[in-house]
Amino acid sequence: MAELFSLSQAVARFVEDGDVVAMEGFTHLIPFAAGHEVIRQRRRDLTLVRMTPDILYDQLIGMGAARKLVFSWGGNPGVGSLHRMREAVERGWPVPLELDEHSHAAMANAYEAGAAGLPCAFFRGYRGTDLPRVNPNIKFVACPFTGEELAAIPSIRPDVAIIHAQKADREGNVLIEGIVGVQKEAVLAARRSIVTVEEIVDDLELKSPNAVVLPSWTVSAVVAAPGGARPSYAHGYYARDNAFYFAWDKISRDRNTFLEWMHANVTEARS
Amino acid sequence: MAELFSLSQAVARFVEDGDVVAMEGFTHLIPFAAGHEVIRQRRRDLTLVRMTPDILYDQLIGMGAARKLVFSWGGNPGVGSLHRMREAVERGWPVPLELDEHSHAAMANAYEAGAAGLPCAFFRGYRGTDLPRVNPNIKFVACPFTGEELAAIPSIRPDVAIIHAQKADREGNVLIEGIVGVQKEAVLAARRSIVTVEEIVDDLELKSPNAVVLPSWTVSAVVAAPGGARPSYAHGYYARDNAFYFAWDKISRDRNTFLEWMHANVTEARS
Amino acid sequence: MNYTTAEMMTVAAARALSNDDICFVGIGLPSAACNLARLTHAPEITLIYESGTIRTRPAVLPLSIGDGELCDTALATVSVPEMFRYWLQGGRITIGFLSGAQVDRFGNLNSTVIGDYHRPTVRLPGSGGATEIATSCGEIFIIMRQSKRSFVAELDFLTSLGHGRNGTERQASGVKTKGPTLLISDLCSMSSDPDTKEFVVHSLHPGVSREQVRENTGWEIRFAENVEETPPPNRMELEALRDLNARTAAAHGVTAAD
Amino acid sequence: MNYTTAEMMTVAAARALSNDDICFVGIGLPSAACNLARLTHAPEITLIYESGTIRTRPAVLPLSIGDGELCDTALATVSVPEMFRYWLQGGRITIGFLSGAQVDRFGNLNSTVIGDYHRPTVRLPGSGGATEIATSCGEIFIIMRQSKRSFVAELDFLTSLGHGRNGTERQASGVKTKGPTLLISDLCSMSSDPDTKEFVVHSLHPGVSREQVRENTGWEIRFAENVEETPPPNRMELEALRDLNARTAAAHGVTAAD
Repeated sequence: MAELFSLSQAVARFVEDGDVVAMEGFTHLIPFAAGHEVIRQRRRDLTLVRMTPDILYDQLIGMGAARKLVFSWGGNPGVGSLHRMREAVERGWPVPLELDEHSHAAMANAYEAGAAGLPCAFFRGYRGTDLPRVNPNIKFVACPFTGEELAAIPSIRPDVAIIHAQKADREGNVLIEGIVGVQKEAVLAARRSIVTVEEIVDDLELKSPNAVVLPSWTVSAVVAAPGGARPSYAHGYYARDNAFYFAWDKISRDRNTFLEWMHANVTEARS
Repeated sequence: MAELFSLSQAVARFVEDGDVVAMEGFTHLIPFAAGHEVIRQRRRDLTLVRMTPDILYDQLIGMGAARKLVFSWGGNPGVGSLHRMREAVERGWPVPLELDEHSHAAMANAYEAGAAGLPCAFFRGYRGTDLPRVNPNIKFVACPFTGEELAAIPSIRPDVAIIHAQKADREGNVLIEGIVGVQKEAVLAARRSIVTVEEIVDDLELKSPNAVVLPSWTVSAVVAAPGGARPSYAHGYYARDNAFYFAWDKISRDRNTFLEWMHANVTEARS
Repeated sequence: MNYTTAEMMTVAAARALSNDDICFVGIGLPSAACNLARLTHAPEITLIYESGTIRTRPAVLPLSIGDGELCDTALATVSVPEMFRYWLQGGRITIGFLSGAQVDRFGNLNSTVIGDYHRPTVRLPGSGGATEIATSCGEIFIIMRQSKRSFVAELDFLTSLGHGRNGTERQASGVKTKGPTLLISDLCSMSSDPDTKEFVVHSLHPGVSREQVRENTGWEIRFAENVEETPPPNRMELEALRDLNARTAAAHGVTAAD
Repeated sequence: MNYTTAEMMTVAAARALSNDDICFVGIGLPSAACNLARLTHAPEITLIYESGTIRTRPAVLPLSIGDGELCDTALATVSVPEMFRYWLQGGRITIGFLSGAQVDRFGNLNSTVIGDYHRPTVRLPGSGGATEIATSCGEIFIIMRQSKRSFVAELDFLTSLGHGRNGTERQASGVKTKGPTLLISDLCSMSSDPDTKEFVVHSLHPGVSREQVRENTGWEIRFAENVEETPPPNRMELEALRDLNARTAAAHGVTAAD
């Protein structure tokens, strides 16, 4: 059963040094508030998993929280590179970053397989490309009926999944709406999970019997964190702060500018 | 792009003798009207696929339309046996019925794999049971990372899928709501598809961005067939006629009573 | 209050469930027991039906696994592939509640055929969800009417794995979940012996003799060292069950099968 | 009307699309071309973004693949695993529209690294959806700015399979879809030779010489027997594109990258 926590309590209790952590969100509902709390609590040696690492992961990597990144597309969408991620990969600053790199199809299938309790995911992919040459986690298996070679990769089973959603009720049942990405799968695939929400309500007032819902007992901690996805957006609540995504390019180019910004806006800011 | 058809036109055009046909519906939204039209047009040698064959398939089998049944649970839910199916299996009347029998997990995964364009489905199943001994379509494959043995069965790729849904718009986009079963997967897995609907509307008026929708180009024919799921039910339109399910037990026990009922209520009835 | 053996069976099964359980519920006897638990001592129990309905709270018992009532009263309804992949196989269910046409001493179940598979004497409905419910849920409770025809020494067909035909196959084949731990009939309650995995009678329903149990069991049934008497249904339990059955009969327009 | 080479490129790409197409759309140049087609001659085209948005009709170009505008104007939005399983891998897309940092003569693309994979000179974003878009869509259109740095003889890394490093690997490895058939740059349009699978220039954009194309291509580029001149953007096309870009810039609170 999900319990209600403050953000600092939830991170203190459910995120440990060395954990495999998936903070998911596909442009939409990126859990910035929770990720910043992970930075404030100075977690180290994390393996960060995410299909589309963007600014939040750039911040975590630049602050030295991660030793490994599992991903399929890393960039500041529509703007350019992630300078902190590139510096960690290209120059090992502030700590070297190991990469476990996939395609979107592979990671989406690996989350799905994780949620489905399977040890690996099978899909039609990677044919004729170079990633299988550099990533030993990509194998091929023959269909026992047709002989067709299918790609296989280990399922994603994070120690902890962290997502942001629109709302939860007081029992801890969570509604996710709009571009739902792989957030439901990330939570179901993980051993522990933290869900920050825009608001906690008496009744989810679901408009469809087929709404995307995480029932209370699949979530470890529910945290009220209004605005917790900013500068990303929350469908029905607020829009994406595109100007900030452009601004990040300048902030993050230089180590010192980056550290100053993080100091002023994250580590010394109240959660 | 889905075209609008009358029921008789749709069946005439998209259902052929010898086809593999999946008429799906999980208690809810069973496509009785379309199935009855298949009987009226005297299709033969069909391979009928359905997780939960119930009265509609009992009628098709009793009328001699099928030579094979792919299924995972065959019965009149809450009432008892399917007498026509049993007589076809046990005594070959009116024609012998071959069985390709699975578990629900297997068929649900096989539909999912069919929709996903895969040649087979992988899942954790069938361990220690007798079905793999009598069904050569069940094999086991080792996970290339952990060595765990997973079950594999061929994906379901019907020649034609037939389902009933709540509504379609004039472009042929379809909304399914409530207990959605494997209907979306059946349509996406099939080469051709017929969707009967309670009503055709100007605007689907979706209440959720994540509603279960079949876009127009995934459907071959859309047919207005109000009440087309009776005696099954349509969420938001009408309730299940449970009394008829009980009545069917008596109607179907005896060959002649069955044939008379079919004559009076299906073959001589207007579509 | 007087009560029937069927009522005793359902009440005994309901008592085995708690607020913390996440139950995968089959139609018929399991559904009655699970909802009775919800309507009495376990109002927060989570019930899941394979039609995709999660945390459902039906006011009447469903006739079929996909009745509208299940969807109308559910927290959420998912597709059937999702139900079997994320929810059942995903290991999110604590208790699977099964029944069948035949059970053996190791809790293996048959719901496929009586007689030879290819030339059956009786063609039963088949597995439905049972095959993977039996291996994916944390543990399995079985509820069945007891007779020599249904409690058999040797299954005609093994649809759902209990502890295997010799009691050791489940563990040997690498299945990690507990399997059948409890079997409740209209005569008694049995639990699985931790060593042999054989079902052992630990409680006789009021008025039932050991002899009666033996006569209705197809194998040499064992009894626990201390066999208790099942407490009879109390007034609250019986009233809740009868109200549920009455509402169900009225809703379905017929007399319920039980 | 005057126009830029970037505008010519986007207009030429848009023209290649029709009402019947089901397009899997990448961010940036592909997104501009696909939406321009929708706003001009192909109003019924179906656009799908990997964020799960199906048949979307954005009024402004998304900055990221999961912008709210895509969901708000879509027929439906599905989860990302469903998008990649049922929609892309399921074979329901007629055209995948890709770009990359490097392309070779056989339409193979690199969006992973410049230099050695383990010690890259430039770490690019990576595959995203591209790897499986390249093999699962009916055919692939590529849109890229042309230069010797981007149109290379040998890719540093093969992220997305075109016709393979020798033009035959695609078919040899059993991939059934067509692969790259069209490449549109700011200088010209190329199509895949049916035999050799090599990209051949079939149309030069107005004012562009063969020499210019050669100077901006890292391999010995071939020209079709009859090379046409691409019709310049007409007024309707340019106005639609400029309106779209203006709306986009206003919505994002910044000047668009192009």
